[in-house]
Amino acid sequence: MPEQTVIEAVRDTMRAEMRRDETVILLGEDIGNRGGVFLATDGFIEEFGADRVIDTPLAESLICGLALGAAVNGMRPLAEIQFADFVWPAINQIVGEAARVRYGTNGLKTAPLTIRVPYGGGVRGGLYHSQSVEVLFAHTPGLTVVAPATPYDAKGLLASAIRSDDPVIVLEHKRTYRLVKGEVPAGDYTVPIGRAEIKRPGSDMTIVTYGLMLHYALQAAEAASEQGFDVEVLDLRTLRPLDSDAIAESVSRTGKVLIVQEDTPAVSISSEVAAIIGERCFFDLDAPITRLTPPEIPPMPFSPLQEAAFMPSPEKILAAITKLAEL
Amino acid sequence: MPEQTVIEAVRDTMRAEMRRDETVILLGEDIGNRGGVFLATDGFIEEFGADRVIDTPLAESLICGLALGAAVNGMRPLAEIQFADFVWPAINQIVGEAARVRYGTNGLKTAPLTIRVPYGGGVRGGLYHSQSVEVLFAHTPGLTVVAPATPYDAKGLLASAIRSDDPVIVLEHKRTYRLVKGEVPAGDYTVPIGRAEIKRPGSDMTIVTYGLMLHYALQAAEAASEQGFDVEVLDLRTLRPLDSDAIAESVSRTGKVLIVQEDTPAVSISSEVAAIIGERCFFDLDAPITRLTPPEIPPMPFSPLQEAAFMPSPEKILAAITKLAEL
Amino acid sequence: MAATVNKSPKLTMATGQLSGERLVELYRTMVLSRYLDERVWLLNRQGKAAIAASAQGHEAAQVACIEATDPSKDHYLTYYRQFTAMLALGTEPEEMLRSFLAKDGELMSAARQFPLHGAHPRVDLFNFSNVIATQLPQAAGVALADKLRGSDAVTIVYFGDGAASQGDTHEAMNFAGIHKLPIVFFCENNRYAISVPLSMQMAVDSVASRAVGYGFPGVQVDGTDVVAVYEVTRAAVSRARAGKGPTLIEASVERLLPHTTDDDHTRYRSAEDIEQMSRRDPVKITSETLRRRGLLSEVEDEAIHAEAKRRVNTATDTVDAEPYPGVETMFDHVTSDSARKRDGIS
Amino acid sequence: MAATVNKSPKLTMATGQLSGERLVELYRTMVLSRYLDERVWLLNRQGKAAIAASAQGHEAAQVACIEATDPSKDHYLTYYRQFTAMLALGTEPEEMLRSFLAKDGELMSAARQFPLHGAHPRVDLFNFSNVIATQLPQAAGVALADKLRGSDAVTIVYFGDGAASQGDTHEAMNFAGIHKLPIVFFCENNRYAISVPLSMQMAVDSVASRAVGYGFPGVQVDGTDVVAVYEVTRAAVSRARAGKGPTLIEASVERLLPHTTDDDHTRYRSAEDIEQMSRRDPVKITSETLRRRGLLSEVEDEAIHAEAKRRVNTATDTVDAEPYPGVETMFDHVTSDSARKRDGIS
Ligand SMILES: Cc1ncc(C[n+]2csc(CCOP(=O)(O)OP(=O)(O)O)c2C)c(N)n1
Ligand SMILES: Cc1ncc(C[n+]2csc(CCOP(=O)(O)OP(=O)(O)O)c2C)c(N)n1
Ligand SMILES: [Mg+2]
Ligand SMILES: [Mg+2]
Repeated sequence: MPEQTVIEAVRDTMRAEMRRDETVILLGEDIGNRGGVFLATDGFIEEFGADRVIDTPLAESLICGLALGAAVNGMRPLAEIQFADFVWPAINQIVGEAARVRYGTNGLKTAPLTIRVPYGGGVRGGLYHSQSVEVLFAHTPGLTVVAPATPYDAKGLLASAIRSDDPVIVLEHKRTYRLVKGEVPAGDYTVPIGRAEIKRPGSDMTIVTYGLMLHYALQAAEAASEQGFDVEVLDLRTLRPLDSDAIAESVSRTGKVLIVQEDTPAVSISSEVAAIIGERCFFDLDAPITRLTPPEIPPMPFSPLQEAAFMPSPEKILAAITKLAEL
Repeated sequence: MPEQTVIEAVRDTMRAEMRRDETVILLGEDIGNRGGVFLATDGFIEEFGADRVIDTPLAESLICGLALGAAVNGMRPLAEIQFADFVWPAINQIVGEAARVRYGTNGLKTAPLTIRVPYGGGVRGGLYHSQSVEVLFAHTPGLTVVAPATPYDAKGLLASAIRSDDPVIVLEHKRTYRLVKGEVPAGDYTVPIGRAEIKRPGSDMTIVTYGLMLHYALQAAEAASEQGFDVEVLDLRTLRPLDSDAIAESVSRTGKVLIVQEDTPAVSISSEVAAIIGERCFFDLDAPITRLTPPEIPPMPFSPLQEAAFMPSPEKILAAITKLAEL
Repeated sequence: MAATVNKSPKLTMATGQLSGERLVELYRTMVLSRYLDERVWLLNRQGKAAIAASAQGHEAAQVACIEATDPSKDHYLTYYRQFTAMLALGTEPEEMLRSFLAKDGELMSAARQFPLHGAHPRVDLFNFSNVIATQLPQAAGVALADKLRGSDAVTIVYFGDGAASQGDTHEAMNFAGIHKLPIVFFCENNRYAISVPLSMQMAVDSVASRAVGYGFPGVQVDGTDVVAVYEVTRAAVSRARAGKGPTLIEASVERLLPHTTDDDHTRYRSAEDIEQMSRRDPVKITSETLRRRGLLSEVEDEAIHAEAKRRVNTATDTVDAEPYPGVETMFDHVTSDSARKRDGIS
Repeated sequence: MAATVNKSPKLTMATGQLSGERLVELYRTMVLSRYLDERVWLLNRQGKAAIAASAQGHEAAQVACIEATDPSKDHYLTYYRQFTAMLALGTEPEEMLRSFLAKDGELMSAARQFPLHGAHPRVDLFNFSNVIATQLPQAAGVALADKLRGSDAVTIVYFGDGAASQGDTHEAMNFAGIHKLPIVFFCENNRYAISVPLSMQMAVDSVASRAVGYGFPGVQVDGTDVVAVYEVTRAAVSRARAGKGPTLIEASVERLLPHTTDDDHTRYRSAEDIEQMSRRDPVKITSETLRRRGLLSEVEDEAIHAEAKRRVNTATDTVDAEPYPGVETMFDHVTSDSARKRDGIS
């Protein structure tokens, strides 16, 4: 099977979906001649024309409002927010509006739109090119939120997102774009929304994670196995709806859990995972629920040593595994 | 001691703070001659003039951006978002900007602004006059979030908020405004930010809650005591930073916990409370962590029977208490 | 392209392209709207309607605007005050009342939303939220979709003078101008946003003047003049349908009642202001003009009133007796995947 | 109030109120800016500066604008491209480089932020974020505070042509117009927002035309002409200081380099476009004009260049050798209550 980077998988999937369904149109800043700041749409305007690859003015609320309006009028818009840090102006159109179109019209209207949101740190992005923005989206009924970590999942979940009749937020970790390679079948497939996946089976404890942290967790689990700890790694993949069955099954089986995320801890995905475990795995737990996250400071300092200190790393995860193993 | 409603306490506190400190200015929609849609600023424009009680254009991002700009230039702006449901356009100025002014300038600038946000349901407000909006604010480093439930706390926390050198979000539950009465000392006092309070001591289990739900929880606890269950009720009061010590102390002591909130459950305050308990109270817990929340649907239907079915109530809380007691 | 702000050329009533018969029909809708609107207010006072926003004073602008469009294909993005427009588009009084009383079978949202919010099942009219100005970027998106697929449908988006201050309004008009979208921005300027007067909402006295910055025409029109509104809207709709791009229409109207049933405008409007605006009641003005022009006799006018009253009474009796929606349906349509409901303990 | 869009009356260089000496000083800053800017770009290519946005092409507009203000009391809300303005306000080359290299002691944010973001410790200049247009409502708030306390300080807020599309820009200008705030909206229009050309950003060819809708003057000026920019800014600042309200200034400039060090503008700019804009290099234009007017000799010009080169080299040597900030300070100043730090496991 061919190997691809995440950004290649994203690009190929968008291209395939646009060929497959002419109602798919792209909206975003610099996605035309520039091909997107991450080159996700490189060559698209040449193939699909300026009608379907629309360089918008610099206005994120507009981008999402346009996508919503076009979606209720027969299109499947795929919007790009250039960096997750710039999604805040669009919250009203996403969380306030798009999420509630189906419910608020009792199904008379649907909003089949997808919003790609490159997010995450470890890229020397400082306070405004590093943020994790999943919390509010994952909280909001009516939205679907996916966060693929591998090229395979990036393709399968993006295809599912575009074909979904609901508004879907696709969180793509910027650092994985070129860093992470993996096998991607050339043909058409989708990854189901709402299903976590065990990316490494194990019996001593479960790491629950997603995004870039999946790769760090897998590295740490590998290193831990040399120390004799058999760590299972569960990749959430979808952040709304969370696959609580998969979480409960794995943690009940291993009896210990370490939740790893790049986002700051208070009221976050890790909180909800902990709550699910506290509700459903109580009688099977052998140790307190543990979390490894950055500290409670604004994500994240630009200066290199501080950025490194902020981000979880394979080493920090390994240390947390060792500590938990001994509990 | 004089009895007041929550809205009276809010009004008197704002008036007192404005008399005390002339840098306190008010910004909001309809706060001038109209006196605010909840009459929180009734009579203010007469006393303080249109310079300090500013009817803004209809633009929430503006309101919060103005407040931030005035705050870094020597004022202590107190902004009103007319209904929490309309705070989304301002997220960028609050979460993206105000929250990070101190951090992003290494303390060269501070943003002593307060944003009052009337929120919550059970008022026949439908999808756009009922929302709970605490999640993102409570997640964001740099923000402070308070949610007083009683007239006493409304006064004490609002005074703390206005005097704080940080951006503070004050979540006032609309339904409590006229419904909830309580004793309020006439003189100056503050309630410390970051401290939960045991509003009812008990030994059999802890209910952790805030806002309108505090009152329903107290009613349910009262009813439960007649059935022989001695329920402690912990009022969070501040949602960021959460008083994790108070939560851990109470739950470790009682061994059982029911978290009650009006907001939908996924990735919410209740999740973080559960995570804190899962991390800190594991060895003292006698039962799974339990939560009572509305279902995962957009808050909340306008039609009366559905609204009632959506909202937690004293009866539903009592049922959950009984169930947990038997675990 | 030259963008100009024109005072509507004809502020006096002339039949123009509208036949006398159609004019009387429009008037009939206005009268029905007025009675129904009054009834809703009353039902609120009786504790039966939780909240209502009235279109009283906006009736002429709304019927005339709809008359200039094609409901078989055009799109209407409304806000909460489009009471008369709803009737003009064929919504039945019963359906309207069901919306205000939140009764089972409510038309637009199954009573999940405030009255007249949601989507219309028979015409492409929708109003997703109470949140001011969100509909403008959405409308641009609707119009964009039509443009891309070569449809000649036109999108009409309604908003108030207060909404003009929101960033979304600016972003939508700017985009519509760039792409010459088939859209009409229809502002019902009643000079108040709840209590905030126009002078505190903008430093200019015309919303239409904004069009200059977006490269399309802005027109002010007397919103109590059915023919004038019809004519400017017809011109704007033709322009849009012909692919020539957007128009911003600003109809000057009066808000005869307080903002909603929750409001008391004597707190912020002077007695003089209230007195003056009452003189611009479009129902009265239209009646007088039709009579003066011999298009309507006193007897006919009385019959129209009587008929409206009767329809409103019948509708009230019907809907008042209906039940509220039960709870079983409240989990429907959160997402397309019904399995994604997650029951709370409720 | 009449709001007009004036093409700047003087597009040719004339000394006006600026002495020849001051003009040469401004030119000196422009040259320093150019060398330092080039150096930063080089340091990026060497892997030492993570990212940089250049002011090359904007130098004249920035020095001239600052020259028309009073740094002892005025407020400056900048965006990432105010490189020359920073120097004009007395920031040392070492301080600038420390910002780009994220070294310990960084001036504005202790290297928590991208270069030149944060707040200046000596003048009231700040730039809280990378998020386009957020500074405009903030600037209105700053100006509001001055107005309320009767200060005669003026707020200058900078933004690009792309920023003009954001809702925040509209909301801020609208409010500033209503309250006649002491503010100058200074747009550096380089006709591109990253790759998006002006024609895809707005349907009009002038940002200044927007002022009509806000009730204050909008002025276009050639941003390569130091004197012209100085004069329109001085007029706007006087107007603001006198309590007469805002002005929107649109300075037409060129972005001589790609958007940032991460960009490659040959992907979206034609060779012809690049060639043409290069002819509007303000450093060259200013040098030529000063020489033509006898204010600068060839020898003096060479000395200015040599001096700039020397300062940049010295600064590079100094800062390159400095350490990065350590991790111990990263928990400071999250909130005023340092007890609110919550350590993660990191
Ligand atoms: C974003 C937002 N902010 C505030 C409100 C509360 N609100 C409801 S209507 C209204 C005034 C709207 O005025 P205008 O646009 O002039 O419309 P009108 O009611 O006069 O027809 C306000 C402030 C809201 N619904 N949405
Ligand atoms: C809200 C927001 N959206 C997108 C971006 C990404 N971005 C950074 S600069 C830029 C273009 C800005 O163009 P303009 O305002 O013309 O300023 P210029 O760089 O040309 O000086 C964009 C899209 C951003 N920083 N903020
Ligand atoms: Mg109005
Ligand atoms: Mg630009």
